[in-house]
Amino acid sequence: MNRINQKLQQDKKLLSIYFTAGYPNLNDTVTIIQNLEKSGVDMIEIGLPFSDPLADGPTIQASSAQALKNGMTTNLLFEQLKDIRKTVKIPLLIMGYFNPILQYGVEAFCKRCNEIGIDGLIIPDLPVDVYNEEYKMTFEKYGLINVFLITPQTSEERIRYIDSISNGFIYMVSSASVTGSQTGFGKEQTDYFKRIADMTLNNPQIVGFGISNNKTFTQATQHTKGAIIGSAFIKHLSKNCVDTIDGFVKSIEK
Amino acid sequence: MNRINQKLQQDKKLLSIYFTAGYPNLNDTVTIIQNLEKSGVDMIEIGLPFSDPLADGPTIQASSAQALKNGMTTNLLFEQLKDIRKTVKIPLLIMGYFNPILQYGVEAFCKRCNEIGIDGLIIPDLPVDVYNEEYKMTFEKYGLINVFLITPQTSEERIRYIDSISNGFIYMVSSASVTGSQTGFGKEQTDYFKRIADMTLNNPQIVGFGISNNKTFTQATQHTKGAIIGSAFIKHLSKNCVDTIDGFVKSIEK
Amino acid sequence: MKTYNVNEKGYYGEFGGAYIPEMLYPNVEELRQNYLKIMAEPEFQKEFNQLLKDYVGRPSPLYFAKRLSEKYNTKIYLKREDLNHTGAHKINNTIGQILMAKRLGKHRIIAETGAGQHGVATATVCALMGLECIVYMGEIDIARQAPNVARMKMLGAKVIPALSGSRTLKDATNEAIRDWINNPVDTHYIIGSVVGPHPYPDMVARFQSIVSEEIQWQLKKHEGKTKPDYVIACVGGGSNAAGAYYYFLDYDEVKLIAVEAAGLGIDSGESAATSVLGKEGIIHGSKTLLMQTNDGQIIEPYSISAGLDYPGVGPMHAHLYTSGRAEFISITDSEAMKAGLELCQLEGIIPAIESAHALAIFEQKTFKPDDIVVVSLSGRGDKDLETYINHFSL
Amino acid sequence: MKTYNVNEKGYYGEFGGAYIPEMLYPNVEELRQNYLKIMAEPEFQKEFNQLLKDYVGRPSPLYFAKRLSEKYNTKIYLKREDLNHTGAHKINNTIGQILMAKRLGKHRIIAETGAGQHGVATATVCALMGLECIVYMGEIDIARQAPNVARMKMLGAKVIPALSGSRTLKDATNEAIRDWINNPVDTHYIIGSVVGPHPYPDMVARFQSIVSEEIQWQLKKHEGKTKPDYVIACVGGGSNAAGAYYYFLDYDEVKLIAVEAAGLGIDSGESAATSVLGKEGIIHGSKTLLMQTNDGQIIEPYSISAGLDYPGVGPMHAHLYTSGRAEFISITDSEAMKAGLELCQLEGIIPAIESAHALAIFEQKTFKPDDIVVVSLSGRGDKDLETYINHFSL
Ligand SMILES: Cc1ncc(COP(=O)(O)O)c(C=O)c1O
Ligand SMILES: Cc1ncc(COP(=O)(O)O)c(C=O)c1O
Repeated sequence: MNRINQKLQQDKKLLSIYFTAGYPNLNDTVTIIQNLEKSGVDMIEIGLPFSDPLADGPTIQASSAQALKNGMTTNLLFEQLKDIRKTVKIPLLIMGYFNPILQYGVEAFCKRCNEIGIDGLIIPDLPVDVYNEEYKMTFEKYGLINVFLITPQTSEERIRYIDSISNGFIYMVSSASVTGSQTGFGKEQTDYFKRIADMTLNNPQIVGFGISNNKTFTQATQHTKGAIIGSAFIKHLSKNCVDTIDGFVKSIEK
Repeated sequence: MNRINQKLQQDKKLLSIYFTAGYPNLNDTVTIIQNLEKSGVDMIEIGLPFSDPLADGPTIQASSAQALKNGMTTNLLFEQLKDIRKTVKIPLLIMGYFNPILQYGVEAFCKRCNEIGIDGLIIPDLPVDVYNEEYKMTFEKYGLINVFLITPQTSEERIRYIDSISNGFIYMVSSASVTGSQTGFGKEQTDYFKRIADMTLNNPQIVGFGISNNKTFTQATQHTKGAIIGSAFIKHLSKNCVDTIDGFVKSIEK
Repeated sequence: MKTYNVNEKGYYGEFGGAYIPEMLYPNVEELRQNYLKIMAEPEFQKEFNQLLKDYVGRPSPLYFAKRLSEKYNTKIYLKREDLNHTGAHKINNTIGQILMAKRLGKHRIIAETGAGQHGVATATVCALMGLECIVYMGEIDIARQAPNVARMKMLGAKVIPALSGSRTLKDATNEAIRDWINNPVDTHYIIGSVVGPHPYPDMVARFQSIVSEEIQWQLKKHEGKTKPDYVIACVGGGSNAAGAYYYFLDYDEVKLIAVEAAGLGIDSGESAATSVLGKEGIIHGSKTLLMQTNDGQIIEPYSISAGLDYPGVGPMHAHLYTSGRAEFISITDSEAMKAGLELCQLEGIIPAIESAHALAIFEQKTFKPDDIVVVSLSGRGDKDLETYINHFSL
Repeated sequence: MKTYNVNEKGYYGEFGGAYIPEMLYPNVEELRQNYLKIMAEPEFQKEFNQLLKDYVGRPSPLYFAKRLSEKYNTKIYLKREDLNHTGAHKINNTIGQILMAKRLGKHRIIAETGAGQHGVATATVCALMGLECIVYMGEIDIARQAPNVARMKMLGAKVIPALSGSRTLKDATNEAIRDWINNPVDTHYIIGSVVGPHPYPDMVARFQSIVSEEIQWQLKKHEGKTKPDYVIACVGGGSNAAGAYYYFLDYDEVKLIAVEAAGLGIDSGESAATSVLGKEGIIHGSKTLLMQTNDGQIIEPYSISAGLDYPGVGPMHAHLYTSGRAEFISITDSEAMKAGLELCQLEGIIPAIESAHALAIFEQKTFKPDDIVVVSLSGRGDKDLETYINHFSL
């Protein structure tokens, strides 16, 4: 059973952390992953940087640009990760835009992920139907879970459809917005979390976008299985060294 | 008999000088006229300054602008000239654009000229036909000679027509150009002077535009009755005081 | 029958004529004797109309301005001369005159310009015909209409600054006339408005008359009738107004409104409202109304709009004013700027500041809900962007 | 039968589709389901055509460029989109999309812009309809197309600089997409070219197809036939080309030439010649050809022309390229500038630098004397004056 599915069965609210590979320094990738696991994080999304991350806000954009400037490439990331499973046990996902994956070759990319021990992919600009028709078999062949997004605007019908073709969790975008653009959750969002929860989907939901501290984490996970922190963590890294990751994670889960 | 006609009967080449009233100083008018007469000039054209002298080149334009700035007005000019005939005997003409005369009132203007002892008018933008139909009687009533211009482009037919309604001299523009824009006469001009001379008109011709020194004066008057100096004299005044007029005039007639 | 058109002698009532120095006589006379004959030639007509259509982009639309009409509770149509090639009505005239010049055998073209629109329109037709082009433009106008100066250069014209007087349109015209005096044989002077000696005012009005010719059939399509209740146009020299009025002149039921530039205000001493402040006189070869001192010196005008910054008005308009055929209204700089911005934001059209003067009428005068009001949108405001942006601190 | 048009799934051959984040799905899907239906409504057709005629000034002339034709010894017709209101073909699309947006109940409009022409065209239609308008524009483009920035401000639009990446069109597009993600309910995104996720490329091409629709009957009048031998257009995203090609796509006897910006030269590393330098990939929601590293990172393009400074090309054009239906030619900055100046001085028309790329073809390729060559003169050069003046030190 895929590490993601195992993790999802645990009876706890999951904390997942996103970071951009190659940021702040080109070779921080493994250290960050290890430190995150040590601090008790449940799951990690390794961002494959892209030149034009159109679903991301300024923080992740800037970290991606810096990572590329530092020299990050798809090959290098795989190289850095090749021994990761010798030390790290928690589920690892790669989150990236479709074009770099397409250029690498979707099958080659999936194969390499499988070899390394990556558990899933999040590709925001790979549409559900294209995945379903063209790439589902490849993903499954290499044991990769593909994670789809839903937003407050996604229709109930479409949510059920997405649920039907998901086999891990659903990435629930807290509010329709690019990453990093929320400062807290209001009634609208919590109603939305509850509405989805009440749909009793097959796949658990993990909330992303706008989680930055213990308060928003608690709100986000009241009706869901977990939450993902991205921009807030990148911001932390931009001001503090990788040794302080533990403090950051503890401040969320306190 | 009008002083102009008397002067034209003299058996000599006539030197006529144009100056702008009110330039260089507002009250130079009378002194300039007196000095010109003393120096042996035959005829004087007193320029009534106009804000928009469109047939004049930069030198006369600038002198007109300065004269207006100094405070010259039609009334003031008449005031300055009121006793001129007590000291000055040579023909005096006023040269000015039509609009200031129109505003003064053409009849009032002619009357005032007559009272003062002005002998003629040169109004470059009063067309021949308008003069003929509307103002001829008034001019004649006040004993004023109106002087018309011809240019190298004026047709023979029109020259004969202009000759027929002239009663003093014809102002022969040396070449089609605004004042002050020639630097010497070539074959084209002398051919033109000769061509007109060969027409044996009723009215003698006096050449204007482009006469600046003894050489051009001599060329211009070879086939004509005389010549008018304007810009060159203004230029002289702009650099020298009114006491030096004698020297300027002598340099032309030497 | 009363007529507001020119008579054979070149006069509109008591205004007009050709008060020119003898040096200009051969050129002006040649034009006078030939212009009507040439314009009537089928070959000329064909070439003129073809260029207006394929090159200028005529007919210019008669656009019903819905939101502006709603705001002022009347029916406002804009005659879109701003859509012409080069951005103003001026090109109608320069196309006509360049064809005229060619038939008269001229190969050197001069022009004066204020806003630069006429200069650009002249440079344009000279490029089109491969003729040399010299444009005189006041030093002040060169500064405030920089885009048009750049356009003239691109088109291969030589732009010569007029440095005398107020260094605006009047002085550029003086310089152009001086050039013509100096070049009497091979040069045609393309005057940019219904000013200057006869036959210019009539010739330019005829070339611009296409504007009201089109208004008639366009209005017929929109409203089922050929005649509006009002025709409104700004007046610098008066060419866009002449074009917009032309076929309505003899129909008193079509009310004509001429809008002049009041600058900082009629009584401020900084204005270009010729009809109110002017008296009969001679300017640039024509007897007309002009702003002048008691002594007959021409007063330096002022308007924020380079195209209206002129101390005279064409003789047709002087006659329309004294005869009462047209109503003359003055609009200040700031009223015009406000109206210009309003058109941008209600209709998505940036008008020339000249044209904005015409639009400002709606804050001054109330029209009936079913009045059909045609406004001559004489030009677009691309040349005026800097002035607008600075004025409103955008 | 071969077709070069879109299929039901939103693909041109293998290019196109809608590679969008889920956040955009509801909006894009709403559009996809409705655009053809809405466009087919008689009421929509009527309003669209009326505005194209009375507001935009269509039909734009098909002008036989006599002197240019003489110089290159062939028959050159210019399709005069430069005469449209706001000065380029872009307005055809924004008129269509604003009517679409209104019918979809949107009241906030966003757009990206490169040259600023699409931004101005969007700001214009928003003013016309009284809708809020936000335009994203690269910081570099804000500097090099200043007149258009001023125009957008006059029209009441908010211009937001894109500060990331190359700070040009690509980045402005990213920002616009981010805005749309953030405002999924009340906002319509008016894309300015035949790029983006399906149905945008097809919708924009349909709105621009008026260009070739007119060319057909206009050419019939001029030459007695509806089909030219060549249609030439510059390609940034490809909308003016799409419009000019549209009705000729399925007629192989009409040869299509697409002109891309070679910048400082194809091999200089400073270029925007997508078809030559690009590989299949995903940009802005569409699978197409784009300039990218081996790693799939998008390369920052370069062209002197802000409207061609884009690393991708619409999926229709990617297909026209790979299928060989259109010939693709690259033109450098300096070739384009020279062709632009030549048009000024031979025909009195100042072209946009984008359009000047299309005109530069005549120095590259020889046509037969009786070939009928239609060039899409996609816009006027008023926005580019400073660039021209500096380039030629005029
Ligand atoms: C757009 C525009 N409107 C009006 C005018 C004023 O000229 P006229 O009164 O001859 O129409 C100008 C002059 O440059 C102009 O550019
Ligand atoms: C005048 C002009 N032509 C061409 C283009 C390029 O766009 P497209 O390739 O979509 O026609 C632009 C873009 O701004 C433009 O302004």
